[in-house]
Amino acid sequence: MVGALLLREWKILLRARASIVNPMAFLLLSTLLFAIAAPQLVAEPSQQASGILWVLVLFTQLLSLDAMFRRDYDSGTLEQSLIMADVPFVAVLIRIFVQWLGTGLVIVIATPVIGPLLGLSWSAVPGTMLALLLGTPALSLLGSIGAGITVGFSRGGIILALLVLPLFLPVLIFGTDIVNAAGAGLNYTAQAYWLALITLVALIVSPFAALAGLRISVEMQ
Amino acid sequence: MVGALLLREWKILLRARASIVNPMAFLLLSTLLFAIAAPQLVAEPSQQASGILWVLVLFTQLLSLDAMFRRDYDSGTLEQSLIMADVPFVAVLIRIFVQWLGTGLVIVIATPVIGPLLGLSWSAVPGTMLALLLGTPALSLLGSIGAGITVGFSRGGIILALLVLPLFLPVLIFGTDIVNAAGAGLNYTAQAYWLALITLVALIVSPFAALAGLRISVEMQ
Amino acid sequence: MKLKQKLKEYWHKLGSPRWFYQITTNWVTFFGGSALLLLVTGFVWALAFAPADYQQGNSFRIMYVHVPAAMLAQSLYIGMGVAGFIGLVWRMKLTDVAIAACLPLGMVLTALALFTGGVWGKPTWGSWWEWDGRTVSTLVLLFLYVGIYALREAIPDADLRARASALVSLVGTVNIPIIKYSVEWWNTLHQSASFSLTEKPAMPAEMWLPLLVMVLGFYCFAGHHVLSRMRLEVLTRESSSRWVAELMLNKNAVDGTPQTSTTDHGKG
Amino acid sequence: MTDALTLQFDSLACQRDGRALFAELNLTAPAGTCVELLGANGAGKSTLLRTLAGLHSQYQGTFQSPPAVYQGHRLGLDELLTPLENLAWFAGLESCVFDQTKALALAARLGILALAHTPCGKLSAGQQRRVAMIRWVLSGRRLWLLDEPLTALDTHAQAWLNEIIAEHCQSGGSVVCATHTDLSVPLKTVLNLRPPPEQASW
Amino acid sequence: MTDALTLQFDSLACQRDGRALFAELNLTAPAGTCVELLGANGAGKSTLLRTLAGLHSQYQGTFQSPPAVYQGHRLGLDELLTPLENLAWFAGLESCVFDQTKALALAARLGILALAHTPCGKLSAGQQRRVAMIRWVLSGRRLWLLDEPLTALDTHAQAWLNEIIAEHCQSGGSVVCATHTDLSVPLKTVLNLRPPPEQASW
Amino acid sequence: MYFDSFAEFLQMGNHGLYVWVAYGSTLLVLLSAFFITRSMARSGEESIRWAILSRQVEPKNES
Ligand code: HEM
Ligand SMILES: Nc1ncnc2c1ncn2[C@@H]1O[C@H](COP(=O)(O)OP(=O)(O)OP(=O)(O)O)[C@@H](O)[C@H]1O
Ligand SMILES: Nc1ncnc2c1ncn2[C@@H]1O[C@H](COP(=O)(O)OP(=O)(O)OP(=O)(O)O)[C@@H](O)[C@H]1O
Ligand SMILES: [Mg+2]
Ligand SMILES: [Mg+2]
Repeated sequence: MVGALLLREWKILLRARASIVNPMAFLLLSTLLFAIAAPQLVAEPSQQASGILWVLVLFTQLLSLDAMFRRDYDSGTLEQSLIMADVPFVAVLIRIFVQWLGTGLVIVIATPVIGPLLGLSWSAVPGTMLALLLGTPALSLLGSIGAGITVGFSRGGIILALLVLPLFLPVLIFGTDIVNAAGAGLNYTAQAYWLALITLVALIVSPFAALAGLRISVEMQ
Repeated sequence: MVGALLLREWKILLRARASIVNPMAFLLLSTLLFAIAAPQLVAEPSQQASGILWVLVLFTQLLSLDAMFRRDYDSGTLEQSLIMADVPFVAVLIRIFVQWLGTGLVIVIATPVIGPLLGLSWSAVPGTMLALLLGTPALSLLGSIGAGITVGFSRGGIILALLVLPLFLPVLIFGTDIVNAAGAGLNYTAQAYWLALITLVALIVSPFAALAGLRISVEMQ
Repeated sequence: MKLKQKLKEYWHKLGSPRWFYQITTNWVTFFGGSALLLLVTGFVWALAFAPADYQQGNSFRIMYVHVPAAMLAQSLYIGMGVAGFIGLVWRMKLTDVAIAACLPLGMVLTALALFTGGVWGKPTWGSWWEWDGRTVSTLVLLFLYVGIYALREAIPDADLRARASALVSLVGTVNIPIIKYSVEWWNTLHQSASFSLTEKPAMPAEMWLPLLVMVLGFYCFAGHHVLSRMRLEVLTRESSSRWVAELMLNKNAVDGTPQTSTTDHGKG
Repeated sequence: MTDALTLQFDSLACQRDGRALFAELNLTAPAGTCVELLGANGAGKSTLLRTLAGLHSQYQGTFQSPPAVYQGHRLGLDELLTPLENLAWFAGLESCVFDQTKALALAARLGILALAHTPCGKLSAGQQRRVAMIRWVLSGRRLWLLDEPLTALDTHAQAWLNEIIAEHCQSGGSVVCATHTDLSVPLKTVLNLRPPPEQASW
Repeated sequence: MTDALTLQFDSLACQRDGRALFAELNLTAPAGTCVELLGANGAGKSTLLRTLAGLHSQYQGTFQSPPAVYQGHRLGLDELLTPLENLAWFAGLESCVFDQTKALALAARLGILALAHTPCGKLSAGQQRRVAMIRWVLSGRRLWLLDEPLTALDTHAQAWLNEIIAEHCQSGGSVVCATHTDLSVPLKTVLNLRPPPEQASW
Repeated sequence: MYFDSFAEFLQMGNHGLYVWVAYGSTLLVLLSAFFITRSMARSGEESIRWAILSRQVEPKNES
C-alpha cells in the first residue's frame, strides 16, 4: 500500500514539477523582500536573523499547507481514499510526509544559502539546519490538522493560518532559541530534545486529528 | 450592472462572515510571530518597524489573493461572467475592489493597532496609514494579474507568490520610505505621489491583464 | 461500587434533555443570584474599600477586574475543550451549545484581559504593551478563540459545525499548557523582565479577599450565561414535545416565570 | 435581424493539443432551429460548444454565431447564494433588470419554488440544473449552447427541458445541444461529429 | 459469506439539516441483485448512497452493508495521472496487487485503450467515466454504489455499463444504482424513494 | 471607605482614568453579555410558545 501511494505522489510531483522548486524560490524571494524593506536588518550577522528565518519558514509552510489536500479534495480523490483505503491513516500520513519533503526538507537544504543572506553567521548554520530538521516535521504534522478541517472552504487560507499558527508557536520558540544558541556558541541539547519531543507528540496525535478533520470536510462537500 | 454585482459580493461577504475578520486577525497573528521570533526587533520604536509592517502587509495580501477568483472559478461563475457580462472588465474590477476592501482597507484601519505593536512610533502612524491607503490598491490590482493566471492551478499559492512579489517591489520601496520619513518627521510628498502614480498605472493596466489571464485560465479548464 | 453506579445513572440522565432542563432550573437561579451578589459586593469593595498598593497606588485596583477576566478566559477555553471531548466521544449534541456559549464570552473576556492589562500597563510599565510570557500566551488564546469562531462561521451545517469545533477546541486545549510554558520559558531566557508577573506579592487579606469575591462572581456569571443558553437550546430542540408545551403554556398562564427571578440582577 | 441569428459554420474544425477532433463542419441553421449535436465520447462536442461560446480558441475554419448562453458541466451558480440571488446576478451581468415575477413563475413551473430562498449549495444535482434552466430563459440571448443538459434531470424535468427548448425555438431562438439522449423537440437538425477523414500529417 | 453480502435496511431514513428526506426504507437484497434507486430530483438518492458509503452520518434506522465501491459525481481521478496510474493507485489503496493486464483488457473493451497513457485531465467527460468503470471492476469489493453512472456516456458506453453491472451481479456482487434512466440488467429490484408521509415532529 | 472624599474616589490618585476605563469596560462586557443572552432567551421562548399555540389551534380548525 505504502509503495503504491508513494509512487503516485512522486509522479504527481514530477508532473507538476514547479512544486519542488517553488518553496525554495519563495524563500529566496521573501529574503529579498526583507533585504529591501528592512536593509538594516540583514546588513550584518545579527541576532535577529534566526527570528526572521523562522518566520519565513512559517509563512512558506502556511502557503503550502493550504494546498496539502486541496487538489485531492477537488478531484474527489480524497473522498475515495477515505472510503477505499485499507488504512486511511496511512494515506494521510503519506500525504503529510510528502508535503514535508516538498517544504521542510527543501528549507533545510536551502538554509546554507538563505541563512547567510539574512545575516545568519556561518557558525550558526549547522545548528539552524538541525533545528529545522527537528522542527519542520512538527509544522507539517500540526499543520495537517488545520489543512484537513479547512480544505472544504474556498477562503480557507486565512482561517487555516488562524488555526495553525498558535500551534506552531512552541516550535518557533525552541527553534529560534537553538539558532541563537548555535550562533553564540552555546549548548543547545536541551532545546533540541524539546523540539524532538514536540515532533514526536505531533506525529502521534496529528494524523488522527487530520483524518477526523478530513472526514468532516468530506461530509460537508 | 455595477449595482447587481456589488450586491452579490456583499451578500457573499455576509454569508461567509468570517472573511472580514480574518485578514486583520492574520496581521495580528504575524505581528505576534515576529515579536516572538525576534523580540529585539519590536522591543522599542525602531527604523525596521516600517519594513516589517510592509512585509506583513505583502504576506496578508498574498494569502488573500489566492482566494480572489478561486471560488468563482471552481463554481463556473467566472466562466459565465466572461461569457455573459456586458463589460467583463467591470466584473473583474469589482472583484478586485471587493478584495481590496477585505484586505487593504482592513489593514489601513488596523494600522494604529498593529504599528505600535511592531515598534512603530506613534508619530509615524498617520504617514503609514496614508502610505498604505495609497499603496494597497496597487497591491490588489497588480496581484489580480497573478491571481487570474494561476487560478487554474491547484498549487497556485506559491507560483502566485513568485509571479506577483516582483510586481510588488516598487510599492514596497516607496511604502517603507514614506513610513521611515514619517517616523523621522521628514516630508514625504514626493514618495506619496509616486505611490499614487503606481496605483493609477496599476488601475489602468491590471484589470485588462487580469482579464486576459482569466481567459487563459478558463480556456485551460 | 454504589457510587460508580450512581455516577453512571447520572451520566445517562445528563443525556436526557428534559432532566437537564429541570435540574438546571435551580442552578441558573443560584448562579445568577450569586453572580449578582458577588459582583456588586466585589465591585464596591474593590473600588472603594480595598487599600491601594504602596507602590502602584490606585492603579492596583485594576487587578480586581484584570485577573478574574484572565482566569475566566482560560477556564472557558478549557471548558470548551472538555465539551469538545465529550461531544466527540459520546456524540452528545448539547455540548455544541456549550461550546457556542463559551466561545463569544471567552473571546470578549480574553480581549478584556488584554485591554485591562494594557490599561494597567500604562501607569505601571510606562507602555501599553510589553512582549512578555503572560501577554503573549493571552494573545495566542485570543487567536485560538478567533480561529474557532471563524471556523464555526464558515460551516453552515449544524452537525458538522459541531464536530469540527469540538475537534479544534480539543486540539487547542492540549496545546494551551504547551504554549503557556514554552512562552514563559522563552521569556525568561530572552528578556530578563523588569517586572515579574509570576511572583505573587504577599498580599494582605484585605487585598486578596475582594479578589476572591470578584473571581467567584465572574465564575458564577459564566455559569449562568452558559447554562441559560444551553437551556434555551434544549427548549428549541424539544419544542414539539409534550413537556415543553406544558411548561411553556403553564408559564404563560402564571406569568410569574421562574426565569424572571434570575434575570433581574442585570440592573445591578 | 434574422440574419444575425443564423448559426453558420464554414468548414469548422476544432483542435485539442494541435490534433483535429472531427471532420470539418458546414452548417447553416436559421433562427428557430434546435441543432442536436451527436457523437461518441471524445468526439469533440464539448469542445465545439466551448469554441462557439468563445472559451476555446484552437479551431480552423470560421463560424458566425450571435452572443450565446453557454451551459457547461460547471453550472455557474454560487453555492452561498440562493437561486433568486444567482438569477439576479446573471441579469445584472447582462445589465438587464431582473424580472423576479417571471423568475418565480418559472421556478414554480419547474417545481423549485419552495427552494427559491435556499442557498444553491444545499440543492441536489437535479435541482441545481433546474435553476440553470431558468437562467437560460431569463437571459435575453437568442442562442443557447447546452452541454448534456439532460444530466441529473428526472423524468418530469426532462419533459420540461424539452418544452422550454421548443418554446425558445418557437419564439425565434436557436439551440445547440450536445446530448446522448434524443431530444423530443420539433424542427430538430442533427449534427453528427465524426472523426476527421485522415489525421492531417504535418 | 453470502450473508455478509446481503444489503439490508431497517427503517432507514436520511436527514439533511435535520429534515427527513424520504419515507423509511426496508430492504433485504441478497448477493447478486441490482437495486435501482429511483426518485425525483431532490428525493435523497445521492444522500442515501453517501450514507451507505459512510460519507454521511445524519440518518436514523440501521443498515447493514459490506464495504463498498462508491462512485459520486466527482470521479476521484487525478488529472495529472494517466488512467493506468490512477487505477494502480486505487489498487494500492486497497493493498491489492495491480493487475495491469486485466486493466488493459478492460480498457480495450471500453474503447479507451489508446488513452491509457494520456493524463486524465485531457480526457472528455465520457472517457473519464469509462476509466472509473474499470476501477469498479478491478476493485475487490462486492458492493457497488453508483450515483447516476449513465451520465455523459454515449450509447456504446451505456450498453457496456449494463453489461458490466450484469456480470458483476452474476458473479455474486451487488449494485445500488441511482438513476433516472432504466438500466437493462436482469434481477433488478426497484427501490423508489418517496417523500416521508408527514414531517416527523420531534 | 478607603477614600476621604468623592472627588478623591473619582481621582484615584492620578490613576482615575485608567481605573475607571478598566472597570467601565468590564461592566460593559458583563452587562452586554447578560442582556444579549436574556433577549435571546426571551425571543426564543416566545417563538417556541407561538409554535406550540399554533400547533394546538391547527388540528381543531381542520376537524
Ligand atoms: C496586556 C497586558 C497583560 C496581559 C495580557 C495579562 C495577562 C494576565 C494573565 C493571563 C494572568 C493570569 C491569570 C491567572 O490565570 O491567574 C494575569 C495575572 C496577573 N496579572 Fe496580568 N496581564 C497583563 C498586564 C498586567 C499588568 C500591567 C500588571 C501589573 C503590573 C498585571 C498584573 C497581574 C497580576 C498581579 C496577576 C495575578 C498574578 C497571579 O495570580 O499569578 N498584568 N495577567
Ligand atoms: N449539502 C446539503 N445541505 C442541506 N441540504 C441538502 C444538501 N444537499 C442536498 N440537500 C437537500 O437534500 C435533498 C436530497 O438531496 P440529494 O442530492 O440526495 O437528492 P437526489 O435524490 O440525489 O437528487 P438528484 O436526482 O437531483 O441528484 C434535496 O432536497 C436537497 O435540497
Ligand atoms: N484539456 C484537454 N486537453 C487536451 N485534450 C483534451 C482536453 N479535453 C479533452 N480533450 C480531448 O479532446 C477530445 C474531445 O473532448 P470533448 O470533451 O470535446 O469530447 P465530447 O464529445 O464532449 O465527449 P463526451 O461525450 O465524453 O463529453 C477528446 O478526445 C479528449 O481526449
Ligand atoms: Mg462533453
Ligand atoms: Mg443526486
